Amino acid sequence: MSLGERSFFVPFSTLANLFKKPETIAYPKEDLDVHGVKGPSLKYRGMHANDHDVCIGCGNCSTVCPTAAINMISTGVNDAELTGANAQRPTVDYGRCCFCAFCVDACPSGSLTMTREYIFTRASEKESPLEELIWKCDEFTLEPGSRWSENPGWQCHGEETWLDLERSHMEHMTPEKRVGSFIEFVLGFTKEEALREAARCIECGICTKTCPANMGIPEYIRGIYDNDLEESVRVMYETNPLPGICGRICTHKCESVCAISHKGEPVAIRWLKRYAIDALGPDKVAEIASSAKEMFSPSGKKVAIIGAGPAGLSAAYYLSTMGHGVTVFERMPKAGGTMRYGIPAYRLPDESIDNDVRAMAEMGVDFRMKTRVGTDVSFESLRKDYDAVLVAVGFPMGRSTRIENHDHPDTGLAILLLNQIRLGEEIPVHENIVIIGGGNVAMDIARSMARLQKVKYGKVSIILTCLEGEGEMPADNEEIEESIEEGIIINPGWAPKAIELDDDGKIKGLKCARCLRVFDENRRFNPKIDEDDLTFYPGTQVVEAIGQASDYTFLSEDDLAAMGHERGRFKVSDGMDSGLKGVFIAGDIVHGPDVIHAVADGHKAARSIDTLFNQG
Amino acid sequence: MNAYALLGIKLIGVSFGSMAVGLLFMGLGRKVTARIQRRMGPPFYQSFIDVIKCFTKTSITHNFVMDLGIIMALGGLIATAFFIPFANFSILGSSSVVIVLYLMSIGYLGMAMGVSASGNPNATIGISRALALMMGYEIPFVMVIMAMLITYNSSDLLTYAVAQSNGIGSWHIWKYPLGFIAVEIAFQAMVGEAPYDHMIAPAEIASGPMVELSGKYLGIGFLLHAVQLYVETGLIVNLFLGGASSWYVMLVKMFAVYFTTLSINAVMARYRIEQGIRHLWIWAGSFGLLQLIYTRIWG
Amino acid sequence: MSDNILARAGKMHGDKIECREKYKAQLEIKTHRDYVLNLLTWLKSERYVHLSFMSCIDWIEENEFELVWHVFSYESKNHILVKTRLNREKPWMHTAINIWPHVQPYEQEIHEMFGVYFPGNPDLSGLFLHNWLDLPPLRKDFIAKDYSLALYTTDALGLTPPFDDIDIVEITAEESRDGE
Amino acid sequence: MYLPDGYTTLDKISENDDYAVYDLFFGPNHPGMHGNFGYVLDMVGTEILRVRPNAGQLHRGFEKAMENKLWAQNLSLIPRVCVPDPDPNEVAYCQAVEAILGVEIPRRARYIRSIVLEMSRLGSFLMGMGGVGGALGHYSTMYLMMIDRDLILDLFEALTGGRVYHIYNIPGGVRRDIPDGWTDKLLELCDRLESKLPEWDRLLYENPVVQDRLGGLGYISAEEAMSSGITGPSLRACGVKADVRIDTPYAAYDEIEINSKLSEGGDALARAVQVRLDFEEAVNIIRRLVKQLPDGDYKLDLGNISKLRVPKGDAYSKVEASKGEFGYYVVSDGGLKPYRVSVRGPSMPAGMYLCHKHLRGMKIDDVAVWMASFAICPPDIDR
Repeated sequence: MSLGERSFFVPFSTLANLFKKPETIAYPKEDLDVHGVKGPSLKYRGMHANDHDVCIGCGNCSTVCPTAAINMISTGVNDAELTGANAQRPTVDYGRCCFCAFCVDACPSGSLTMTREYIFTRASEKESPLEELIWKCDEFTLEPGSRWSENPGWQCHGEETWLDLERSHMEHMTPEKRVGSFIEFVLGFTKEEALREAARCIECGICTKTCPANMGIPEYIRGIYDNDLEESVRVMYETNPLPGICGRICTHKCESVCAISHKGEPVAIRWLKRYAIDALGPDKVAEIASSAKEMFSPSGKKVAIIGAGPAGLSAAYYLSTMGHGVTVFERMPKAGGTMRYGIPAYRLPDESIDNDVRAMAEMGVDFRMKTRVGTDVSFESLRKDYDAVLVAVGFPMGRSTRIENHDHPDTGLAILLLNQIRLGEEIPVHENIVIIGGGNVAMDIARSMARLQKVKYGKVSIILTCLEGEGEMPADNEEIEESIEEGIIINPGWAPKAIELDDDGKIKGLKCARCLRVFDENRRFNPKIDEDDLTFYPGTQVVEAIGQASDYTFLSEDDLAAMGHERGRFKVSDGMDSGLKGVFIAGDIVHGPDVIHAVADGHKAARSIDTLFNQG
Repeated sequence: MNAYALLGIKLIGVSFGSMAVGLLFMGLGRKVTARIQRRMGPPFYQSFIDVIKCFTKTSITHNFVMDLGIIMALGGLIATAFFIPFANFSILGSSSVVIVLYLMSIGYLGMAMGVSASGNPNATIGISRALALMMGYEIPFVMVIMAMLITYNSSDLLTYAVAQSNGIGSWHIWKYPLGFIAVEIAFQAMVGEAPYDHMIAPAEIASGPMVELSGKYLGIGFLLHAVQLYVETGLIVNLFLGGASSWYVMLVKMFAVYFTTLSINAVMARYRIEQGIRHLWIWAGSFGLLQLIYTRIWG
Repeated sequence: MSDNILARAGKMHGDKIECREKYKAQLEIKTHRDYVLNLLTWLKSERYVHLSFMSCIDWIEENEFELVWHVFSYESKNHILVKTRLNREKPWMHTAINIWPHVQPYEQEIHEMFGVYFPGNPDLSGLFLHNWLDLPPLRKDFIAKDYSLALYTTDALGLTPPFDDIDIVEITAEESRDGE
Repeated sequence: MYLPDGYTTLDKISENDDYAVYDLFFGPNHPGMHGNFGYVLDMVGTEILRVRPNAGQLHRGFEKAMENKLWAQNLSLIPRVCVPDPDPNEVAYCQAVEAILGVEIPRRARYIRSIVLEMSRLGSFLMGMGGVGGALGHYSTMYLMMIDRDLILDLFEALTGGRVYHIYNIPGGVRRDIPDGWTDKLLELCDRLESKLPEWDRLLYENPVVQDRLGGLGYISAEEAMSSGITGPSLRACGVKADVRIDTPYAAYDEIEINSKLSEGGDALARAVQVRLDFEEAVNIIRRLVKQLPDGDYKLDLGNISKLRVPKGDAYSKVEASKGEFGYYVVSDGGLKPYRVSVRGPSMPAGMYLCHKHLRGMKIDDVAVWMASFAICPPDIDR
């Protein structure tokens, strides 16, 4: 022990403190300013504040709260009508809260914060009896709102969050490599990557609400996370009989509202679905798909479905699980509709469609291929022979801009060209191509043409132009990005005026004018064009990809009118039934081209048909 | 107004006056201790607030003996206060220091009776420590008093005051320096400040006698301490510091004595009880004895 | 591994033990219940003088308890986890208080929290729990939430607590040996 | 009832008319007790005849509660195992989880953890030394040290948002990076704390009354201390050079020089002095850590932490806390929640075992001082 001697007098040196300033403060009169501000530090974890406009009601705060102090309460708004949010907000029970701020660190929208307020008083009668005080403990439960938000403390923005903001890495082919072939270029998740991606999901369920088919997305992601792929696929088949297809080409509205997308990249819901289906293998998937049928006994009713696209297949699957006999009429040689004959193989290889269709065929769905309703079999006879008819013909035809020289032999309609490519037919490919259109079909044809060009000429020279300005293009962002990666030049915001010909009568290029706006105040299609601002895109081939149309020649005028036909589409009730008895409509011809909507429609139609049968 | 009424008024005045002075000292003492510990400390009138608050609370009594003991302690100490000349004011005209010493112990005995009746072992240990410690400090104290008795052949505090009235030079502190040191050490134990705060000793016996005192009893406990401070500081001022000619000088001197005590209290830890008594006997006792021998032989 | 303890342990105890290095300076030795005390004595003689603590794990699916002694040497700086498995039905283990006397409160705690009996330990009285009649609480089949729900809801309704009819089986030393 | 040698049972004594034995409950309501723990003392007069530790009043069941929470959620509960010194708990638990995960955290995170640990140690030592002072009735040291502890807490508040429960470590690193200018404030605080040491020496360690009280109290020999599980400053006070930071380096301690001085004597005074020596060294360690603080990430990306899944396995991780070796033995069955978390607290050997030996024959005066000198912290007994 090296400390000094004992001495009676040394301790008295402390008495000098009498003449020093005290280090404590008289609290209510003055406050600490050790942190550069009066009061607690700027990171203080005090009471909560919540920005209700930013909050999406995902409930993750409640999930991570270690003391179960946070409960979600309903805001009384109709939940289903909200987009990208749940109609619930957190309440904090300050009798339980331990002020750990995990809720703040785990908040995906960043709306929940903590403040520098730490004193909570409540009004109460002075002489309230003890029992009353005990039962008043729920007064400590507060709904954090704008209260105290002017005194911010612990916040969480960016990388400090508990959430995993970046998508798990997934192998893609490089643009150089993939543009040379029609092989699927997204390679899918490995198991580790999928587990990591599945762990990013916070299971808020906003995606389920947004999905047209209301798929149980958190549940099947949970299945993947728990490494229980069978459960995962079973959940998928409850609402979507085409998971293998949707896992590749779904328009994933779910991902655009994903809670994680507020701060980072949304969970790759589509790729996770694809992973689950691919990892489990087609045999197992078909087994799970057909297992649903065992719950129902055959009803003896028969349904005819016109068109083997997503809506038709979806309806066929669910009708078949409900025990009804199903016959599908398809004019093409194989089932799949636009998915098979419109979408290029690099996005959706044939095996995926075959696997999903195979599950249905095994359940006893009768597929009549190369049978065109109207020519091979009449619509009236279907109505007569079957208990119900579902029209799900989709949009197999293209639409033209009808500008000058649109009928030149070197022009083409995207959907028909894609169709031909898929059928393996040779199509003309020029060295310089101009494409009109900004949707996913335009991207598909641009990228398909790019691949053909690459094979034929060794380089890509495609200009894509559309009415919509940058950021308004209807195509998926990733499609646009990948197209640019593959060498396609995209010039949005231009309205095509005319296809100009050179002296030989060959196409010289496309003349365009600046498009100022596409929709008017009423959200109607009403482009406004600045005729003075012109540009010219050179090219010897022009492809139009501005929309699709259907072929209703098998229906009589009376039928069309009765079924609510209007400008190429049908207006139907919630049950998908048309004006004609026993005739139902589903798919693109109701909601426009969208695979997941079509699947949802098919399911709805199946349920209405089942209800119809049960009624009588 | 007859003489009895006047005496009654005086007695009541001294009772409340001594409490007020004691409480004021306690408040100032808390402020001083706080400053030594570099704290703001409570306001100087905090002790008054504490006592008033205590008297508004409901209190728990264990039995009649407890009530009686506590009242007896307060009564004994207030009776002592009557004998302490405050400046040149004295109720009884003469006040023997022997009576003061005798009455002072009634305070502790009453306390002992009261809190022992509560049956809490902590309180019992505390009060038994206080009584044990009394043996430690009374003996040196009495030795010094004996020295004074030898010199003046009188036990009257007023006699001592008259003898010290010729300026600072005539104070007993110079005449009985060893005795003063002995009494200072004993005084530290008398008021129960460190290193002799065995009676309270929170970390050891949970505040000892105070542990069973609630509400009004705790208020009386505060008052006991206040009167005790008044009596003991007043006694030392009268014995050694020349008494006083005016009330404010008296107050200042009394507080100076208390301040010294507080300073030691603030920087010292607490002895074990046997260490404490030994220490008192060895140091205070030997100084007192030396003073007694010196006075007897050369004084 | 400055003192090469695993190799020497292997040489000394042969197939009685199963040892491996888990992490840096953290070793694991598994052995049979009857061999634990031999091993611990040997380890202490090898200057593994510090018994950090003792813990127990309820492997309910395997119907076993696992006891872990944490032993450390101030010389070789190795931390050894000595593990053994007990049958969950009638668990008992020789006490180690003759090797490390301060293991007594740990054994007392494990007895209380898991119901493992330590013949030879003179004090296995309850330490933490008050008037406890239910299963030992750290066992996996004791569900804290159910317990409190059952206890407090019935209590509030003035009913008898649900575990009034549960027979608490005290295992004595003789019984525990019989059970083997 | 387990009795170390030399005991006679209570009944025997009760039969003897010369003694009157009574129980004194030295429990949570007692100002000398540190928290929710108690000793039932069988007393003869003021002398202790026998002691019965009375745990179980914390009512929290940390180990069971941890089995029912997610890996990350447990971090809000873990600092509560030791209130004055919470960070060693967090670090030990996180290290055990990281060991099972098999990940290495970034170097900066390791340094930040070390800084936080040392700050926590300083705060705890101040409370410990102040506690010894308080137990001795020497309240000035206690208050003066509390003031300095508060300054440490201010820095914790600026770093972690919380004063007492920092909840700052997570598996993979720490929750926030060090804010700008914080290290300068920390160095200023180090200077201040160091400048305070002479005052404390004069006030506490050279005080004759303190030396009289502490000298010889609760003596334990080096050999006995080692074999009865005593760790940390209490073991070093017996002259044994044992320190987890040196023996099994964790966080950034393998890159930092630690020159702990040892006091000798093995009694309460030596333990109090050892704490003061360690305090001085901890201030220096913080300076070295700040000087060498590297740039880089402050946490490892482990994905969504609330869905962290730890593979099957077990690991023991220990940390040198201010009171001794704090260890977490974590067992995972590969799930979302720990299968078992077993806490090794530094107080168990002294508080539950040595008390039988030391308190026998001791006067009631010394019980609180003895507890303070061994820095017995009840929550890690009653966990």
